[in-house]
Amino acid sequence: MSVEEIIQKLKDKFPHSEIIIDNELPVEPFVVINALELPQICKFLRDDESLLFDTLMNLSGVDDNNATKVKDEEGNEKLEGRTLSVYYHLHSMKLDHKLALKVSVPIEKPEVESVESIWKCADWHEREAFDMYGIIFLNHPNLIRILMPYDWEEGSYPLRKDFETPEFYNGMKIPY
Amino acid sequence: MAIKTEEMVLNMGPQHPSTHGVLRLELELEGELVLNVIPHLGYLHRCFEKHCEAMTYPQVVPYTDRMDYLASMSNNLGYAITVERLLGIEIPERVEYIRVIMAELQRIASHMVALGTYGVDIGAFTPFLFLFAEREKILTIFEETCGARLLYNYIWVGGLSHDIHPDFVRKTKDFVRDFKPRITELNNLLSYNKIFVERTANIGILPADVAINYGITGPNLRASGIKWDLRKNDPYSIYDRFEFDIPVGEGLYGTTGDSWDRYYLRVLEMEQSIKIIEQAIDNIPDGDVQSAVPKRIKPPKGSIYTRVENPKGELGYFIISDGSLNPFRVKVRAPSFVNMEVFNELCKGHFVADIITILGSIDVVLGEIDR
Amino acid sequence: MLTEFGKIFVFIILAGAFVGIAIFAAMLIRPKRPSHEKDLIYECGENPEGSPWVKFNIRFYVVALIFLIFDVEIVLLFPWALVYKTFGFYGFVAGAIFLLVLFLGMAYEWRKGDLEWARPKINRLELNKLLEKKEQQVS
Amino acid sequence: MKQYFKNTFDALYTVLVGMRITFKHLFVPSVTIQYPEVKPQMPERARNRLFVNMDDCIGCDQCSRACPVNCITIETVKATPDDSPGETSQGKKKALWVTKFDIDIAKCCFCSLCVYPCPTECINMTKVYEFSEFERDNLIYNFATLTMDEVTDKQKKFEEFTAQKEAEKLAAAKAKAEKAKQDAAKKDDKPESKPE
Amino acid sequence: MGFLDTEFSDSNIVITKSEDLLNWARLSSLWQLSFGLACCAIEMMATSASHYDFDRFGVIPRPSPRQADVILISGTVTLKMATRIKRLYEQMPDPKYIISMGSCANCGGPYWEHGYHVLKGIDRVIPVDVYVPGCPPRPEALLEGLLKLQEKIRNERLRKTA
Amino acid sequence: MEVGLNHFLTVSVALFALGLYGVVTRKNAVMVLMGVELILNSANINFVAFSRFGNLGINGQIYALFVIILAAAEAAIALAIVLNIYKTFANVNIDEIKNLKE
Amino acid sequence: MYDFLVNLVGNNIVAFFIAAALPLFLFILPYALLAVLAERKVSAHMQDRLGPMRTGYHGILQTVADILKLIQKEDLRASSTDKSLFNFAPYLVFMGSFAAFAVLPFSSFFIGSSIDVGLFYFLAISSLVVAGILMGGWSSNNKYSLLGAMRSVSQIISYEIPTAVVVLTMVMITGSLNLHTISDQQTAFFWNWNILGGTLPGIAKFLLIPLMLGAFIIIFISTLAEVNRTPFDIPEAESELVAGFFTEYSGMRFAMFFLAEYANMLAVSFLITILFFGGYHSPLGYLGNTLGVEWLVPIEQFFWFASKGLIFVLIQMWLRWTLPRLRVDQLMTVCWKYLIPYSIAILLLVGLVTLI
Amino acid sequence: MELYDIIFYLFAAITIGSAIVVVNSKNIVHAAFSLLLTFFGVSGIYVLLGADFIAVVQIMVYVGGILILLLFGVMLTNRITNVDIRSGSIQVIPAIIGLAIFTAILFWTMTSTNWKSEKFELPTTTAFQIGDILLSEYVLIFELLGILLLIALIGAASIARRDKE
Ligand code: SF4
Ligand code: SF4
Ligand code: SF4
Repeated sequence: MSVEEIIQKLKDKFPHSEIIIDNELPVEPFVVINALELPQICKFLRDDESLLFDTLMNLSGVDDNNATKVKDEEGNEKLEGRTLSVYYHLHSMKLDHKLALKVSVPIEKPEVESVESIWKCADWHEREAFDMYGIIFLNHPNLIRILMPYDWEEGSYPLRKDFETPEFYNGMKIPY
Repeated sequence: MAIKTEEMVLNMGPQHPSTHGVLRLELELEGELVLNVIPHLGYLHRCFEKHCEAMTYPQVVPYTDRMDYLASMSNNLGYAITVERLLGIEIPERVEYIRVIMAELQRIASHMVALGTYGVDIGAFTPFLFLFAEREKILTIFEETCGARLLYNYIWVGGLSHDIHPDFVRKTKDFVRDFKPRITELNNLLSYNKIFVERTANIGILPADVAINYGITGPNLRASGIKWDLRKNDPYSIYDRFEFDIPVGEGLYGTTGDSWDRYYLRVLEMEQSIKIIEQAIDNIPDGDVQSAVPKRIKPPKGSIYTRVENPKGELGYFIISDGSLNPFRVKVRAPSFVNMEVFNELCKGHFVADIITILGSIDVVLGEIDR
Repeated sequence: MLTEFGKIFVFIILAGAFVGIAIFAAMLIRPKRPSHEKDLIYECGENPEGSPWVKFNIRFYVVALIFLIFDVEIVLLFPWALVYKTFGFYGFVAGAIFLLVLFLGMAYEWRKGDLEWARPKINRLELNKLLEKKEQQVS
Repeated sequence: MKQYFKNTFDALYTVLVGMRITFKHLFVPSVTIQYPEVKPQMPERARNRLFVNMDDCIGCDQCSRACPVNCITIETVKATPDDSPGETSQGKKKALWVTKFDIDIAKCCFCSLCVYPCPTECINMTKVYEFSEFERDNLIYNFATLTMDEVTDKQKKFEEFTAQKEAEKLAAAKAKAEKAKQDAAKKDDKPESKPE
Repeated sequence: MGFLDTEFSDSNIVITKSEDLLNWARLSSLWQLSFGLACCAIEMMATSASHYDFDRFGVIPRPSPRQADVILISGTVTLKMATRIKRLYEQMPDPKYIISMGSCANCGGPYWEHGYHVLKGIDRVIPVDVYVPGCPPRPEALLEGLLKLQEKIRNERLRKTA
Repeated sequence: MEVGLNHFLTVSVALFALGLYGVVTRKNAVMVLMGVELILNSANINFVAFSRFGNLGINGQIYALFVIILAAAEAAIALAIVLNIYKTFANVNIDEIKNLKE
Repeated sequence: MYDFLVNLVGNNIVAFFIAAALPLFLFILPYALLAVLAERKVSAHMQDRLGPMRTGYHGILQTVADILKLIQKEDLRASSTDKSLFNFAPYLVFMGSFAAFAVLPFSSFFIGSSIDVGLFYFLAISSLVVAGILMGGWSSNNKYSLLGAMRSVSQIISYEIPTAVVVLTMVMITGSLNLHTISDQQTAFFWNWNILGGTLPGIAKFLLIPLMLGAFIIIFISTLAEVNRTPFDIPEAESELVAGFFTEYSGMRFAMFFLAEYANMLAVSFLITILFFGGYHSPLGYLGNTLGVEWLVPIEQFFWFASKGLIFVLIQMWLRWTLPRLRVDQLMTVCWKYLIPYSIAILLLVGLVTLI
Repeated sequence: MELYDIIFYLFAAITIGSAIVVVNSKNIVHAAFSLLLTFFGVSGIYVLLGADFIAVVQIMVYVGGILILLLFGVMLTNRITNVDIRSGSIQVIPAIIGLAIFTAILFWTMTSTNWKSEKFELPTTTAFQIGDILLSEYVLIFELLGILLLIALIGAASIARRDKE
């Protein structure tokens, strides 16, 4: 099934949700959906007879770094609207079609529903996204750091674009 | 059990002879029985993705080498294909052929290490050295062509760093010829050995449905009986021109999807790789390998997810480009990372010794898990 | 005069002395540079969690138990094996019966599964159940 | 029961097969290269320690920019025309004094990305692989041929030169200005003179 | 107080000879802590495999640090790993040696600039005896490093250096 | 004084006394078992000593052999029981088990 | 030789101390040094490599260097170990393995002690090793050590049963427990060896041959397990338990364990030699006898004994570098479900055959 | 003093000394390991008494079997890390008094009895004798012992296994 058909199907199934196909980018279209409806849609994607997305190929967090300068009432410049996104690449082994999903959440409250219960392999991917971007996956059974040390500085997420390497870790100098 | 044995927490690794690097496993034991395995990762986290964001596109290639350092060529290939698709460029035939041969040789080399270290895990040291001696031949071939033994930086975006060495074809043919009897020897020495079979058959059975749900790919998935190989099912490069089989696990000595199947599947895959090499080696067309290498790689804005069949499984690159010289985001779907997730599930209820067996049969590379 | 056992005793003493001397010699040469970390137990470079001195698998105990009984029976069989020929067939039967009793014990253990190391099969069902439960939570 | 005997047989048989193989290998000549005595032949494309032929280097900084690791540090001083650094072997004219050309081999990842862009093919990878050191600082290789004095000298010269140039420029500018003024004056004059 | 801990103010022939003997023993039986970190570890394995054969130099891998003499830091040392390496090193009995193998162990290698999780050189944690450059160093380069280390051990003296 | 029967008997008595002391005073059931083993050993010394010095002859050694075998069987059973006690009370201290029984 | 020494020294106890020290210093230690080297060389050549090459000619001094180095190593003992037991364990292990040599007849001329229960003693004394291993493993306060010790102990004691049963079989054939007597029974040529039915008359001899072959295989396997060699080296399985029960030992104490391991290998090889392969007897008759040179015979005997024993040591090494290792439960299965039933069956059959 | 005497005193000292450790040691594992020495010493005494077979049986069964079993039992029932391992003693004083009296009586009996103490010459090896008697006079006991051991095996194993069902 092509992406358009899948979208149509999704739209039929979830009439009230915002499901946008984003193919303004030239190479690969993906579907933007709402972060909070993710599990339902994913479950539908996995279980529907004509979709059967049985594997999650990849899940990646992205720091969109798309803040725009806004002036508030007092005239101070503020950066706003920066989002973190999560991309899901799904694949159906039985029907051999693919789909990419994207959800975006504001950086102030980066909360996404976990899909760990739908595709088991999301577990570590989500932990990694949490570790690297600080995206919080709700209902994840064990959302702790995975690659970085457990005692790494709280709130310091290395793959965010504004990350700065701390000077010391456990008494060891980090920068060269 | 008459007396409830107390639970004991045993650390395996990061320095442990058989955790294949710096994996740390925290075992919850009840006597010798494993209740739970908690893998702790990140002991080799080298910030690959951060580096990508600071590099230009060609500069990323050496770093991809260092992910799955046992299969650098395949990593290069995956990255090159991804960026090429992002750029939308055509690759000369010759390059494609050489790439396929290289990737298949690399697959053999990688499987050799997997099988050899697996032997060591089970306690047989000799096969390991035999396989390493064979592997050395592949490395010599690679070295002659691109100058490095392990981390090649050979497959570039749009081409190759060097043309093949004049001796390449002959040496590869020699290798292929000599290697076949060695496979038989390996089988006799290790694969069919009763002790080995007893150690591995029916250990760590991975049923097909669980495998799919966990996103397992590569030999581990095929060992569970699913005929799924990206080279056939989602062909990239020129794999659709070659004739080869996808071996699947059959549970010859135990249940389908057990450790022995995973082990033996790699042996079979080596045979298939040889088949591909044999078909490709004589048909390398002439041409210039660097004709399509762009001077300045500046892909358009966009994102792409491309996957290739690495020796360990499906290697995916997800690249977002913002139209500048540096990638905006590179995310690697490392096969070992995903394959490792099912580990705990496989280990439950086995003995301590089986943990090693299972870990070895999954064949993980820490550089890829931690990146 | 040394008896034959005396000689064995000499051997044992000598072995002990050899170890003692070797370790003593090493003491004269080796350096001693204690540090805090050297005082720690090795556990792959991690902090040891909990003590190893916990109760271990009872299997080992059962093995020792069966061994003890067998050991004793073999002890009894040694004198028998030395002399049964002088008693002819009768002697053999006496030993054979004893052996059969031994074998009976073993057969019993075998049947009862005391010779196995219990290994629960990997519970696939449980895994699936787990998955299902998770799904229900989601929906 | 049958299985029982089969197991016994299998075990013994496969063990014997394995033993035969290892026994055969006992008489296979070993493949070992006895390293310090016998040194393996490096392939011609071997990628080991970097070498820079400073005679050819024009200090274009291409290699440094291509390096993903940033382990090449190049500092250059523009040559003054009277003190030209000469030509490369291919006859390219050098315009820069390379005052510093350090490669930190300890950081290098031997990817050889620096070799390709070099316009004069003066940086290349050699076959030398034995260069371990007791001190890490010894692994920073300085290729620049100039001594400290020369460097300062060149810098001074360049500064002088620039200063001179500046001065010249200034002078020129001044002259120009003057000239312009004069011209203007002339212009001014001209109409004056024109009627003459 | 063992012989190796004493510092002789002057050296006589007995001391020098026994020093030489002990040094010879130490240098020709360097047991290595079997321990691999990253890509360099593969080359280390290749070094112990048939083609290069570490065993020729008397190097055999020992899994326990208690029985090891030399620790080969073969690969990238991350911050998470550094403390463990330090502990492993400390748990080895004296006299002990370290070979730092590969760019990463020397100074962070290709990761020195952006590697927020990479220790820039193992010498920040433990004292290194020999630095073997390369990425990865060829097995021969590693062997050469080993020879260098042997050289160093051969020249070790108990005598107090003025 | 040449070493004779009495010397061996003295050792045996001492061992017996120590074994008894262990049985009486130790709290831990396994320790009690060790005391019992000591007592059995002391008895064995007696048997063997008498077989040497008395008129027991080779019979004395046979008895000793039987005692050893019985000791083995006893140890096996007793330890099994101790394990069972432990299983039920999570304790092998005899006095505490007495309390637990009610 | 013993008498000679008595004459020389004048006191028989001192003489025997020397006589006992002789095998230790003239045979066991050089053997252990050579065996370790041989192990490395054999394994190397099996794996197409060379093994130690750089200490002495083709590395013959390698083990000497190893020992000299181990002497220099610091003796580490973590503070939470049980100090006294930790220190005592190497003594026990080494004593146990060395004491076994006391009853082995190296030649008709040199026998440490020819006690009449020699064979039985040989089996019994290994329990000292067991206790030592348990002691070392437990006192180390290390999980790997303890697990390794547990496994090791249960493995050794389990495999003691098939060993003992086969030994029992041999006792039935030879009617003696004295190793010296057993060796002497198999005198003259190799068809008198027990593996070929011994000196039994007529048809019984031929009936015995297959049984003896079976018995030999069983005892070889079980002694292999008793000395913790591959495929039964799970107690020190590197890939699981780091180094087994001596994980925490360093320096000279570790060397003692190491030495004991190789001494054990040799001891069981000798046992097999004596039981099945004629002990110190030459398979082909003696040069000394034919030449009429009396003093040559014992030397020849010693040579045959040592070489037969070393052949088995070599086979043990050969196996080690060929086979993977078993798992702990399989180990028990092999012992209890295969070796013991087979050995008991052989015992009964032999009993019947000898009565013919 | 003859060598025989010295060795006797040595073994007697080993035996009794280690037995004292066994009954007094606070650490149960230490106690068990001292038991090893006791058994060893007793075995030496057997040798001095000319019972070589029994001596070896002593080592084989006690050291190789019972001791290991005891140790396993100890390790199975004790949390050795905490104070539990230090198994205390009870009623020490009354026990000592009672025992002293008891021992005195025993000792008195022993010394006052006029044992018929001639040295009974034993053959150099006792194993044959034991075998002979075992198969003639005691053959019934021999078989009974087999059955006893069978019962012990079954009993012990099933007790140890009990709650598996
Ligand atoms: S080889 Fe690579 S890392 Fe080394 S200097 Fe050249 S570009 Fe930089
Ligand atoms: S690229 Fe070549 S010429 Fe340019 S600075 Fe580098 S070495 Fe010199
Ligand atoms: S130095 Fe190079 S080869 Fe070695 S670990 Fe680092 S990146 Fe890998």
